[in-house]
Amino acid sequence: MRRVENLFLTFSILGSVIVFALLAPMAIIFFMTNPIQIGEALMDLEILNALLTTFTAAAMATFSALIFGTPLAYVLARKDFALKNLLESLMNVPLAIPHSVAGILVLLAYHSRSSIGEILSRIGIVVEDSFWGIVVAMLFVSAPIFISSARSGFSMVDETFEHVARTLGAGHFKTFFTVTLPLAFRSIVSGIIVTWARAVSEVGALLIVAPYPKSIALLVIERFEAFGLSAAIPITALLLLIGIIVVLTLNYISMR
Amino acid sequence: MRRVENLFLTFSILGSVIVFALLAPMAIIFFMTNPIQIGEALMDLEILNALLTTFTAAAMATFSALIFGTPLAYVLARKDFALKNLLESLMNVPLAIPHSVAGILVLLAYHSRSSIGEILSRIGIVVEDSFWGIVVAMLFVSAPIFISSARSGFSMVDETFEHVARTLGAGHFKTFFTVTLPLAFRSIVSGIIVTWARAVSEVGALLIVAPYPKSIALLVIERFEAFGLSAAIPITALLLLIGIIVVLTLNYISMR
Amino acid sequence: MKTVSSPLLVLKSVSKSWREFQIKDVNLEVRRGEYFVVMGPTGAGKTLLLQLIAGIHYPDSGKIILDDVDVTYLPPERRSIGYVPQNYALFPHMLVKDNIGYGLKIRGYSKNKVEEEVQEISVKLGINHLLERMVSTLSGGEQQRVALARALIIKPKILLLDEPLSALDPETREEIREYIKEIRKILKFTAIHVTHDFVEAVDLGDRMAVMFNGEILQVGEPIEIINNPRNELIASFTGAKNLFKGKVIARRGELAEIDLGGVRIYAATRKLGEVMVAIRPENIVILLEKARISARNILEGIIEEISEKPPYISLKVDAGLPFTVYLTRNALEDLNLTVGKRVYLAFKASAISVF
Amino acid sequence: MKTVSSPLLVLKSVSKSWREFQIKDVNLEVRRGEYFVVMGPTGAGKTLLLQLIAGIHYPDSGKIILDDVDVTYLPPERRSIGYVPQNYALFPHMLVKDNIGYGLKIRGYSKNKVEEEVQEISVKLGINHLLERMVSTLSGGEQQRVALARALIIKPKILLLDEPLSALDPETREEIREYIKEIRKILKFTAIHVTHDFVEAVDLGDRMAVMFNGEILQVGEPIEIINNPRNELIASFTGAKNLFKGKVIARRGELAEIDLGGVRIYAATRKLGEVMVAIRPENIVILLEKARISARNILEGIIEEISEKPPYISLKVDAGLPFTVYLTRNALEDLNLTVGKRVYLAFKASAISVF
Repeated sequence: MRRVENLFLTFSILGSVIVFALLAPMAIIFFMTNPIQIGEALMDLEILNALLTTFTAAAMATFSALIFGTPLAYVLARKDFALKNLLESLMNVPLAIPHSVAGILVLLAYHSRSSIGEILSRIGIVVEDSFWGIVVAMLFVSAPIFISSARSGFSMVDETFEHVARTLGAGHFKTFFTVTLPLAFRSIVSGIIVTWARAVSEVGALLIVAPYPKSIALLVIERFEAFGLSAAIPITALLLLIGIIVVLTLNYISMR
Repeated sequence: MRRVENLFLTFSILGSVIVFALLAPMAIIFFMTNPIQIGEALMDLEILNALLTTFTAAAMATFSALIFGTPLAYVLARKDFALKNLLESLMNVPLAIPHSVAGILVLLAYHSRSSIGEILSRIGIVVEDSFWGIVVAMLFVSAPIFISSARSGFSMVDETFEHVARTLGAGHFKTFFTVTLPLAFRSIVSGIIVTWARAVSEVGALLIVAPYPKSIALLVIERFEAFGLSAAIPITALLLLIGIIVVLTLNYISMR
Repeated sequence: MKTVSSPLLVLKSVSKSWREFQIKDVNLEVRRGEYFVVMGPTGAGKTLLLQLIAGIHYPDSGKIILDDVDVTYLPPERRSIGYVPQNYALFPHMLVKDNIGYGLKIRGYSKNKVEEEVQEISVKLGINHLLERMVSTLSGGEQQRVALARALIIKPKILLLDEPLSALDPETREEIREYIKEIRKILKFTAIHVTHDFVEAVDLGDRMAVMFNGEILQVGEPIEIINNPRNELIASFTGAKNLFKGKVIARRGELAEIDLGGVRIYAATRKLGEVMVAIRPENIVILLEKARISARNILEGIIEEISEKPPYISLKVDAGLPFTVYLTRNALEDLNLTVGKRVYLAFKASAISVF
Repeated sequence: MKTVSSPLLVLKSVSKSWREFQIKDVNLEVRRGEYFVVMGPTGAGKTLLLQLIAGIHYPDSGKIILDDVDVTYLPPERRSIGYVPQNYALFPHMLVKDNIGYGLKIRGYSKNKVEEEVQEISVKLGINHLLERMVSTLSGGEQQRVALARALIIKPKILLLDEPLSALDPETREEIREYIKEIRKILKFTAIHVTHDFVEAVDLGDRMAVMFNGEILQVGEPIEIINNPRNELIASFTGAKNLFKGKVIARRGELAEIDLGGVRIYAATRKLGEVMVAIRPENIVILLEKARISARNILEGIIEEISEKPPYISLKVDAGLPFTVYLTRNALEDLNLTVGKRVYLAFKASAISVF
């Protein structure tokens, strides 16, 4: 007779508590709504506008992280310099503070009468209650994620590939774009997805920096406060679906 | 004459844009406040209460994640079963949805008139506007982080250690506690810290599930909305300091 | 009476498939006090076999009897087995002494008692200078000794060694092989030793089993298997190595006189006591008459068999012991060698491997 | 005139320290068309030396002149150097053909032109059947060939090979060694080949340098270095291996007659053309008179030197070529061997390594 493995049995029972706690809320919502309601939510102009605002702002924040974070990540992966470690740690601080605190920090640094904000406003970027405010707040809380992901991606690319490419006549830039970047591609792509999802998920910093224009996360709160729990269900189900798609896409990328 | 490495120069300049964007807001706040103001913030009874509430709730959420998530992580690391991959993906969904949506999901599943909430209320756990609500909301958004960290920690422990311990007479549980857990200790500890920090940082879900009792992240918003930006500065500086300590502690753990 | 003479370990048609490894219908008996070697190539399922005996995996079918008890589905902690895996798996979060004492501490021995026994076995195994060391500071050979101490302190019914020498450099390998022989004399344990190296099998094994593809193909004393390999596969794996067991009986400077059971040879070695001797078939010269030659060993023998061993010709020569010699066809024809012919085998004392 | 006869590559007191590796005041000249081997143990700084020549690192001091141009601080892409690192570093995100064509594509060649040249070099190097393959599906030997093609297609001034054979199994190693000789005949490139293996140095090198601890200790033809090692360190590394270069001049079945420059020996090999021959000093027997013996090779010679080589005695015997023989002291005394004595060296055709 085969012995039951007590430990795995006990641990599975214990573990299923947290599995249940995490998955039950997601399962329940799909029993409380239906595809028609979700479809209707998609026809709601206010929802559509908020979605558009959020996704565009998140995309711009992610794009900024990509444009400036990728070179930074490469330098961090390839060069050693004094206090590099401290610098990397400090750049992760936005992930370790309350999101409302992140909002205060962003507003304080970038509002239109601050020294930086004044310069920004000259090129038309004002953060208070503006689309740009959403972008900057999202960037602050999500860029560290992108930088970590890209950096670890670059670290995994053997430098020898770059050495060979250069002896073959490719300059440093050409080598980066034809060899290094393609080899770190997967990490960059999953970095982009996670960063975008983190930007979309933000509430606290947006409440401080730019409650208007209405982003989707804030619209959920508004609907909930104005019309109660049931009014928020279709939009919640819609956003949950998007979240599930994001997570499964990431899983697919890491599996390949 | 040594050639300047153009690429690293260009990339450092590009990268410094995002370094500046992330670090400037943190630096600026320390110019706008001083240790006395931060000290005064710590004497503010409302702030102290909110800090106490938040830290305790975050600790309880983290503790729950530890108690139930550790066994789960071990099972995930050691056993293969159908749809394991899907399960692991779905458990990360709370990280990929707007925090307000997470709040709606939690409230919907656990409010006192829901089927689960009714059972919980019999043992005294009501989530609406209660300390327990804060704990549950924090657990929902932070537990996935702990589970991932612990799971990767367990995966890195060679099973052979466990095999040897068992031939030496240790039962499966004793083996887990004397061999496996100590060897995964570092991952567990950094998991605890990151999970706790994530719990403290939450705003969106708390706004939905339990705006009262006042947690520190919401107090920041309240102060900001009631008295303006400057009123929020000392408390922001205080929380930023805590965030910096958390990040440096993590760095220290991973360096050892 | 029956209990004492019954085999310590019996495997009855044990089968198991796990990942890419397989054990197919294995029947095996290991006697009390015996050093039993299981030899086979990588992937033969040797490690899986040990893990079945240890209880780390359970067989799909068949029975495992240890000390007259059916342990087939008993968990490892209830079998009393010493297991030394290939990488030793010393616990990196414990000092050497805590590694060695782990099995006793888990049994609830008092701290003093554990310390005492750790001290005792460490002295016996010559590792008491290592007790306060961190595991990460040990060399490969030291790790191996500590792993042995940790497994032996619980006085296991049987000690399982998974390729114990493969992770070591050649010198340490030889040292640990001698070491195992030494501690066996002191502690008199029963062991199963898994390896892909025929030399280990011959040197250490009282008996051995040859394993291919999850099946046991032949069991017997090493010398038996060399002389009568059951099939070509086994023969090719054991190789024609002129491998003999012997004893150093006298020395003349660098030269040792070794008795191979009747036949005496000279080899350049500083070893004493029981040794293994190997002479490669390419390094034996055949003479038709005794000549003034620098080769220290000249044995008279009779050609028993001549066969093809491309690109060479292989001779079997009975010179008290069965020797294999490789020649070119050319040499064969030149010297007119035929079965039954009396010849002299000459080989240099310096061309003999002694271990 | 001067340009043509000047060395292709000159290193002038080049020093560099990088991580745990060092290059100390290295002076070196590599001639046009030459196959130059740098031999030294692991950690000698051989890879760093190649990387300085390739421009991957810049020296702390000293000069590097390539084809009469000071390239000391020129970036790698402006040196025209072919670099084959130890792990080959084939780009895993490109097909074999795109790997080979990379250097031309980067130079802005048209797609057709690139394809044409890739085809041409692949045919020459015998790898055109691999062109559509994924890099990850190639064997070690195939990877090596592709890496060579990728480096050679740009017609580099010099080809740098970093331990090109060390990652391969022994058989493939020999195959690739022959392959390098072949393609050298076709493409006539200049090369620096870094290795820790003396056999490679002797087999492939027109000239060689011996490197220890970042310093070049001796430069010269391999045979020169064997016969006159500048110090004990070099001597110990080159070893007394009775290593000779030769040519197969006739065959008798499995037996090849090899001319080692005057001295002819027989060896069991199927090789043709230029070969390397090694006879281990332990495998040579000394006879005082010619006897009827199975050893195919009996060379007459005179003992030139007798020295201690614990645990043996080492004889240097001039038998047309300098042979080293190891004996036991016992044999030495028995046969009454002294310097100047005429002896016969006997060794079996089957005991010779030919490669």
